[in-house]
Amino acid sequence: MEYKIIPSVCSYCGTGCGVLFKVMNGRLVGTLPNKTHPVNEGGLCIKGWNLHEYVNSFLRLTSPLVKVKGRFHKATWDEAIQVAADHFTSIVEKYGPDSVGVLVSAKMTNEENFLAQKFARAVIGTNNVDHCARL
Amino acid sequence: MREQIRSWLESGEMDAFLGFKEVEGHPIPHLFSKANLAELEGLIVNAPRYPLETLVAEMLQSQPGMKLGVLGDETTRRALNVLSIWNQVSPESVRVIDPDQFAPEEKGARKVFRVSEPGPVKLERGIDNRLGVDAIQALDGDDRVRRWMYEFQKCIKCYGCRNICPVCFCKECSLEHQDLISTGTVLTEVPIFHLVRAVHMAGRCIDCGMCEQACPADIPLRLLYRKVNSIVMELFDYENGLSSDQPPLSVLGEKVVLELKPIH
Amino acid sequence: MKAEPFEPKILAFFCNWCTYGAADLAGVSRLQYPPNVRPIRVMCSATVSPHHVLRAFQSGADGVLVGGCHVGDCHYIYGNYMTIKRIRFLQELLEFVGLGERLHLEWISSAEAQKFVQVVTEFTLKIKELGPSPLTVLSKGLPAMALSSPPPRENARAAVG
Amino acid sequence: MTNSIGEIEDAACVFIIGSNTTACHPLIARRVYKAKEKGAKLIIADPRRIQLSRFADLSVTHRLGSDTALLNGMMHVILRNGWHDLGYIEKRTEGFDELSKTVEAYTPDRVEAITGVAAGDIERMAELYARNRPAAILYTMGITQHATGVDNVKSCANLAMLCGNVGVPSSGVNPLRGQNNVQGACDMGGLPNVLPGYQPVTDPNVIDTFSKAWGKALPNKIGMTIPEMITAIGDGRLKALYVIGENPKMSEPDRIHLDHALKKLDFLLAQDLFLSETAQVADVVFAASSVAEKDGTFTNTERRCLRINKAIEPIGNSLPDWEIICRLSTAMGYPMEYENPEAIFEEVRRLAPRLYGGMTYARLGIDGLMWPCPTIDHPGTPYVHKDAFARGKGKFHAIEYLAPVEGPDEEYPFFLTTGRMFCHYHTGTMTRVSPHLDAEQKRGYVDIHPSDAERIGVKNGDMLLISSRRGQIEAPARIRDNVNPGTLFAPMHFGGRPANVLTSSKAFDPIVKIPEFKVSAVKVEKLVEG
Repeated sequence: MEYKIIPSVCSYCGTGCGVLFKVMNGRLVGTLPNKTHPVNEGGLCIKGWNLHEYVNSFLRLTSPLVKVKGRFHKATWDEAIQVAADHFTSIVEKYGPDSVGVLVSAKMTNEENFLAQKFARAVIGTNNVDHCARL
Repeated sequence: MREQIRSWLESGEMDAFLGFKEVEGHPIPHLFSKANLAELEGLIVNAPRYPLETLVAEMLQSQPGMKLGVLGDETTRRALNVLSIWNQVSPESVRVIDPDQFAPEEKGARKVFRVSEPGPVKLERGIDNRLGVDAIQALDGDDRVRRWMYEFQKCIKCYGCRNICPVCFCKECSLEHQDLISTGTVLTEVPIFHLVRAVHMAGRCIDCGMCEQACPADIPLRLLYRKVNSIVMELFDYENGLSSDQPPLSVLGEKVVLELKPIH
Repeated sequence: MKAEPFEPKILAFFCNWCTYGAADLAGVSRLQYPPNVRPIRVMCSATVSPHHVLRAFQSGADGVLVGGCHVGDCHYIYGNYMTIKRIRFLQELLEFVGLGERLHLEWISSAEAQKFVQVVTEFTLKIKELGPSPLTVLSKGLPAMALSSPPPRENARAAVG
Repeated sequence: MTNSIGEIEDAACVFIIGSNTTACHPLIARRVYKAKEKGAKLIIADPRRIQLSRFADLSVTHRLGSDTALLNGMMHVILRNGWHDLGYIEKRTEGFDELSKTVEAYTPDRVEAITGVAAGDIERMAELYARNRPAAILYTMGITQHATGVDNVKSCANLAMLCGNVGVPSSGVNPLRGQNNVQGACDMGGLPNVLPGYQPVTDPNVIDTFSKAWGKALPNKIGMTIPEMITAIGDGRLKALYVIGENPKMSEPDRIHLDHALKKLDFLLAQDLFLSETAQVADVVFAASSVAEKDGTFTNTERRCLRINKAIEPIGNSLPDWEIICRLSTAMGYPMEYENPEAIFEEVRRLAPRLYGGMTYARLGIDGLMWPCPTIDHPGTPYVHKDAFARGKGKFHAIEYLAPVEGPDEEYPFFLTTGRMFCHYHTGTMTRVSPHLDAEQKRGYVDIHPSDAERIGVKNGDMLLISSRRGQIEAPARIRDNVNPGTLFAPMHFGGRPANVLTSSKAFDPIVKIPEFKVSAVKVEKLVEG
């Protein structure tokens, strides 16, 4: 029996409530509020209480997908990354870096946003970076 | 206390012990086991109450027959009794370790959860969470209903009171029954949402107070359920967590001892 | 503005085997009783869950009346053992949140048409005295409810003490 | 937010405009309840009657899109009565004269005509706000999602500065950010005009620093925003789009127009947890990991940088977003190698030192730190603009009221506004799959006022056809008096009944390009009985 309680932060809105993930034998089984957290002081809303449910959803993507002739096929990471890299490279060569846009996400971490915009600016070479702060 | 738990874990008398560990200044529930005995040094007892009983039930359902220790007190024992009456845990699998049984130098002071001072508006329109059942009963009926409805209206429908409750375990919950309580609006139906929950607390609530602590709107739920407990005590002579029978509203009973209430 | 006289809405759950029969008998015997009661026939008063009673109040009932067989006469032997537990419990709980006395339970056998009339009449009278359910009153004025008519000062102090 | 969440509790007045706080930020609403119970005055201005309205000292429902007029009206009353803080204005602000000249024309009577709020209520709002200090303003998308979004925000700032309510504890201008890391995405340079730490791409020194750090010459031309990108796709200027954790097909206005545009792309790469509406039309989809499956940091609405911790291994064959980006970048000939997110965070610290310089994973702990936190011994900043504004003096902007781009007319007689509900989040990809949340509300709906419903003969649950100039959706009616007569409300979360079919992409703020989600003109027909 392995049972862990991992402190984390709710990813459902900008409030940033402290949550505790309940992990049993490597599976996320529930969410509790962090009772001593400065933001939420032990409370959560209906979304926060059910934070683990979307993580465990059977609808989650479990593999990268590549569309061939209008249908998705499961691919390995190496294949999928290569397909994407080839497309970006050829489009940048043909139309220039400003023909590519990158939408970063208000739902991923700071580190990932940092890398995503770094990817756009340093790898592609464009400032066409935006996210849904307006929405 | 640490030594005692260490020896239990080492001897196999206990497969694991559920207590608290300090993580970056926060007491976080933690499962200590033989595999990580060194972690016992970080065991702390001064923590706000978490529903450890629920974790215990989850673990035992996943691995029946496991022998568990859990940091707790009288309330924990009562919660486990209720769960065992409802066949959620087998009592012989769990041992409650009360830090009060040990010498004071071995344990930290139990931190009482912050009770916020009610503001003047709450005193005027709502209900002071610190009040007792009698103080509410001293109010006249109209005033009582107005105050309760004020409190219930603040509900943001997080279901936190139910989710954190150590004795709430039903897979299907009446609060989510769409024919009973309408869904889809943040102002839940007042007062049925809270009264349905109160009805379900009859014969169960062990007065741990976690519902109220989890309530983002500070509704005096503990007070409401205390009244439920006292009704159950007065009418049925049943004390949740101490009586070992099925709760009175779940069984028919052998005879009728109650009298009808007259109209006037 | 002079309001119309208050006619309470009373929801009644009557056991098929006794109280409903009493109501029937009362009708056949042309006994007069107030028309405020909306009866629902149930197979046993024990099928009336606290949820049903609460739902009735939530939906705007001013009073709820439950009628069952006398103890010992239950068609299902022990059904009404449950009824009285539930209703007594609920009566106390409703009292605590200020809705007390609007829920009533009575044992009425199918022969007791007179008692049926008497209970319905007395209960209707009582609800008339109590006035409309505070829930319906409050729900009409909901937006400003939290602010309207703060309770008298003495009460506020009593609440603190 | 200029101030922190906890400070709201101690405000003497809380003014909420354009935010349904209990539904969208429930744990911030907790602080509003507390403030109210401690005796704070609560003012709500919202086109809908929201839950908090019942606890308000004054609650007004102004016409959609009339926020600037309402705020100008309040300022007019404040100035006329001399309730403004002259000392503060002289010491810390500029542009006061223009402002006072502009708001002079916004007499309560005129504002009543524009907003539908009684003149007496405007007077009372002004009095409650100005005479109970400190006063905090809370707003959300109800202020910003307008063609006059920037004007609305500036008007809020004007009002706050007029009464000396910026740079003071428990006061301020507090936008409640909708998504968990909007703040962080902005901080990290997820915008076309700034690099991490809000350093402009047009500043040669900035470009120089970052070019050196990243070993690559960087572009210094401001890029395109999302609406501009969509236009550019239509024109054939934008050929490829990399969409990470977003669902523009649901979140962008004028869905039908957008659908056509996306088809023109040569290459669409989506990275998501689910096969969202957008991912379904992508060429390649990367399976990303959720919040529980990775380490990292989020920055919440009060600028507090908080750590998330990996609880479980990534589900299936998914990968955390940072690993995917590293691998993609490496495959394109720019090796990105980081041992873990902490290594990335160290780079953030170095490159955005003014905001994040003093933060380390060890220091963040569970409580987090609020930026600006420039040095390792800096305690973080609960409220900003303490002694001086970031730009030196706070600037008043004289704002004239502009009507929304689209108003009801003969053909489309109803106002439509959109927003969130309490149990769903954004485009619903994360909440519609959650059994407990889905149980609360399974399908889209439209709120309609009883009087309107009666006029067109609609009962609760009847299917309605709502059409705008862009398109039409079908949705069941929910009869509620929390909307004003003549106004409809549709939640934004439901893929089967996408409210963004109706909204306009032509109406957006000229400066920040935010679409006018909150106001569209529609007509309503009854389809079938429910």
